[in-house]
Amino acid sequence: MNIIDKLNSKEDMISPGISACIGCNVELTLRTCMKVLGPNTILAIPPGCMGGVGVVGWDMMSGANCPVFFPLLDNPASMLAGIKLYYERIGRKVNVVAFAGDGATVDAGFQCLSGAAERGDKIIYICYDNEGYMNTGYQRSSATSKYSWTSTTPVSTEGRGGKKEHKKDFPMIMAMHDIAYMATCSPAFIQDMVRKIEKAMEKQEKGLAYIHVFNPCLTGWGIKAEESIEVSRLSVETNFFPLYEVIDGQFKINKEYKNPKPVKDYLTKIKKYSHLNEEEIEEIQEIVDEKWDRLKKLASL
Amino acid sequence: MINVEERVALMEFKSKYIAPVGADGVYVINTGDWRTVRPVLDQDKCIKCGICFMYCPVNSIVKEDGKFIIKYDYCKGCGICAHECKSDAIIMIQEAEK
Amino acid sequence: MQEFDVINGNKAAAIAAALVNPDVIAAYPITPQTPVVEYLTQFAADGVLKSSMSEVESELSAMSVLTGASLAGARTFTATSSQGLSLMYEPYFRASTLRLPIVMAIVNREMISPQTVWGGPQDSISVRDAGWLQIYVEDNQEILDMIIQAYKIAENKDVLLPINICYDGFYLSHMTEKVFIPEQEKVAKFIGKYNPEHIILDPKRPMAVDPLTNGDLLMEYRYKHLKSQQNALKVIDETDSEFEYLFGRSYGGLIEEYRMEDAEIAILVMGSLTGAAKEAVDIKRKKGVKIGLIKVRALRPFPKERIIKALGKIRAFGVVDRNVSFGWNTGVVYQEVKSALYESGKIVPSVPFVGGLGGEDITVKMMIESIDKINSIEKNHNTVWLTRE
Amino acid sequence: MDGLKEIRLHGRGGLGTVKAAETLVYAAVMDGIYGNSIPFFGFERQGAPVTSFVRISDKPIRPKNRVYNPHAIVVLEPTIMNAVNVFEGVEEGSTLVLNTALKPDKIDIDPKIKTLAIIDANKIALELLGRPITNTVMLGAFVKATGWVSLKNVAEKVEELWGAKNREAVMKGFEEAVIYHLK
Repeated sequence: MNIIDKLNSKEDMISPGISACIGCNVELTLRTCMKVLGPNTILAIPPGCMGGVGVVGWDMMSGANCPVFFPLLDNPASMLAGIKLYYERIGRKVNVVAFAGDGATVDAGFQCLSGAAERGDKIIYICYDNEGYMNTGYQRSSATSKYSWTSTTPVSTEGRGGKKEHKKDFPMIMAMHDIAYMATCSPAFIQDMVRKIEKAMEKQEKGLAYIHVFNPCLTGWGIKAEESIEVSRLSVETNFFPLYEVIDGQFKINKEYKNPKPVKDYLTKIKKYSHLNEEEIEEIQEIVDEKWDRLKKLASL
Repeated sequence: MINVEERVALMEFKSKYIAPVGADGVYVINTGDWRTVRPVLDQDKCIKCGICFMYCPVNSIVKEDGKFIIKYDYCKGCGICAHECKSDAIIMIQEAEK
Repeated sequence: MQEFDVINGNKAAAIAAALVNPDVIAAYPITPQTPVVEYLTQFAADGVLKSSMSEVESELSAMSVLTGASLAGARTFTATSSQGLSLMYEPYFRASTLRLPIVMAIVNREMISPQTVWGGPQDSISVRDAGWLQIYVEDNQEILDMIIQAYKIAENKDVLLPINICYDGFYLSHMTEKVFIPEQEKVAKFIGKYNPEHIILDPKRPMAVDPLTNGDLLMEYRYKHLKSQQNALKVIDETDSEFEYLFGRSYGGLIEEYRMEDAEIAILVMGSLTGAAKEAVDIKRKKGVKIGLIKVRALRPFPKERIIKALGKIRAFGVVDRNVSFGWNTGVVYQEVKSALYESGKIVPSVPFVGGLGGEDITVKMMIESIDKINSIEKNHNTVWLTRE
Repeated sequence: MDGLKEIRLHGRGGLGTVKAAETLVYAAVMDGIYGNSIPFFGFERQGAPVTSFVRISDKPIRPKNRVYNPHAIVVLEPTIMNAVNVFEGVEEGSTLVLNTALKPDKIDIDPKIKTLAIIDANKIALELLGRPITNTVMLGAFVKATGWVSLKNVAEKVEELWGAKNREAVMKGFEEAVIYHLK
């Protein structure tokens, strides 16, 4: 079955009307992932955009058609581990899944996630990385990329500033935990995403499966709604966010371009980088090239 | 002055749960109301590639009888479908002009 | 005849957990609770304990794993102390507001600073308003018996709240004495099965756990939570009676009264220092002082009615606290007792004592001096600090 | 047994002082009387002075306190007496069980001590166990000096914990301890 018919045949697990921003590609990512995961899933939505837009629910109503709950910002992986332990104990196969932002993953929730990865808790952890705390405006996280404007890494009136530090390379950090499965995804590459979620479902029986989705935030970053997918695609085509997976320690690059587009093509689509000068753009290009070379080396091992 | 007994009786009545759970159905926001521009699909130009279906964030495009149809109940009018369409089969029109 | 062993308090706690055999255990070692984790993992390695164990990376995760497991329908157990309890504060509060009947032993240890690892219930007392039930015990037998009772209390349909069984670090955790060990089948029969009906994460019964909730509805949940705390008053007393019927040991439920029948003055205590106080009461009784003792066992829910009743005829009382209430210059139990009495309309002179902090000993001699002080007051007295000679 | 007996054990980290205290409690319970023990709480480090408290009584024991006025003092290692005042708070008419190779007249003993048990536990432990771990030898000597718990139950628990060689150490401690009644 082709990808369109496959997705068309699946039930939408999320409430048809949630209050995500117009054009939000996280909403797309969530609906797509949940179609693949299906109704035999317990879904954790920690504080973050998807919690804020009503995916867990409101008052006495649910935001999803499957069991869904709010873990804390700092404990999604541990709560899921507990759920899974019990289902394993009673011999029932259930997908136990976190859909968490970068704040709940690379910052506050990192300790729990690292612990669950080390213990091999049999859960699926999906991080939607929109490079900051979007539910509360747009504050920096350790996933925010260098020179990004955020409300806590401001740009001076002279036009200088943004975040001074590098983006934490979280997919690599998770891969180095030697977990059962690690993959990066983009909402511009739905077929690739669907395959990786299916792979995670298969691999979860061996241990933790981690999926890192790069989701450009229209509102926080300053992107036109209709360019939501185009900018996501550019992040991959420029090697800013390469698509790769790590299966049982083997790195595999999923999208490789003979002539990757200059990272400038990506940066200039996004308002949070509008203060960047040529040198800074050049520096980001160098960072991207270095990281790509490293990934290539890992994939050649 | 609020009658405490009555008030308590009302509180007891509101939810049958003792813990905060949502089990009274699905919470739905009428996001169709948000739309200021509306996508319109020209079936003659459509090459049935499904790109619009695949990228619609709100799941408002469905495939029925081999055709792609835009449902407007929850469509927020983001324009991704029109922007991504390879064959220019979708145009965005102002809701006010429809 | 019942089987017994000669064990320390931590082993008593671990054996109690093994007798209950909960579905999921997650714990992180911290002094002086560490041996509990060691015993549990050893029991699991030996096949005595059949629980699913998670060797978590912190207390935050210990409580989080249990919250998840409990939401899936599991019976759970953990133990912690002091800084570990502080670290789990966020999921700790939430376990009660989600109404999850998790059982956690707290091996009471003083809070830093200054750096300390020794006893004192400042840790659990500081979180008394987080919605859990809290019971404080006096000896190793009571640790074991109360961890078993805890499941029956917490899982009662009129309660459905998590519960702490609190015991003093080192003074009980590392103290060795004789402890009777009940039969596993009898324990299983006593506590029954846990079937969550109020909250569950199960694809067969989809529901949202903890959706965003309006203030008016939140008030309703709080109202019900407070009510269930009050329901627990009855359940704790009843459970004590049922336990006595099956196992032959009773602790008096919410409070234990000692020589209170004709008492004119009373000393109130909590935890392991009760033994020294009872000894002092006997000594003073021999000298004609009509002193009685109340051991406060339940701090949450606070046994207001029973304390009012027990103190009905006394002319003065004192409370020995091994903790402080910052901003009040007294211990916490003293405040609680005083508030309870205010409702009875019977206002008698009282004196707060604070001592034994950070593992300091409260000796029989100190207790005798405290009783003498209580006997002498004619009006309320400022806090007396029980310090070394 | 007449009334409550309070005992203080002085050892060093690694000598099994706490375990020895627990063994006395176990023996008391098996004898049909009561006992409890509390270690002096510190960070246990090999070689550092360690104290453990034991109470034995024919009635249930309620206080969960340290021992301040012991009726018996057990010193598991001779050099402890240089580092710690083992006689602190000692009751009139008490018993001292001392690991030493010295004769009584060479030892500085508090006048409140009326019974003295001396044993060269290091020598016995080295011979029997190959290591100067004296706790089991000292338990035997303690039983001989006080008679507060039965040799049989101490020996049984020791064998359960550490094997037959240590049982032998208890016996040897009992046999070879020399008891002096002081004025």
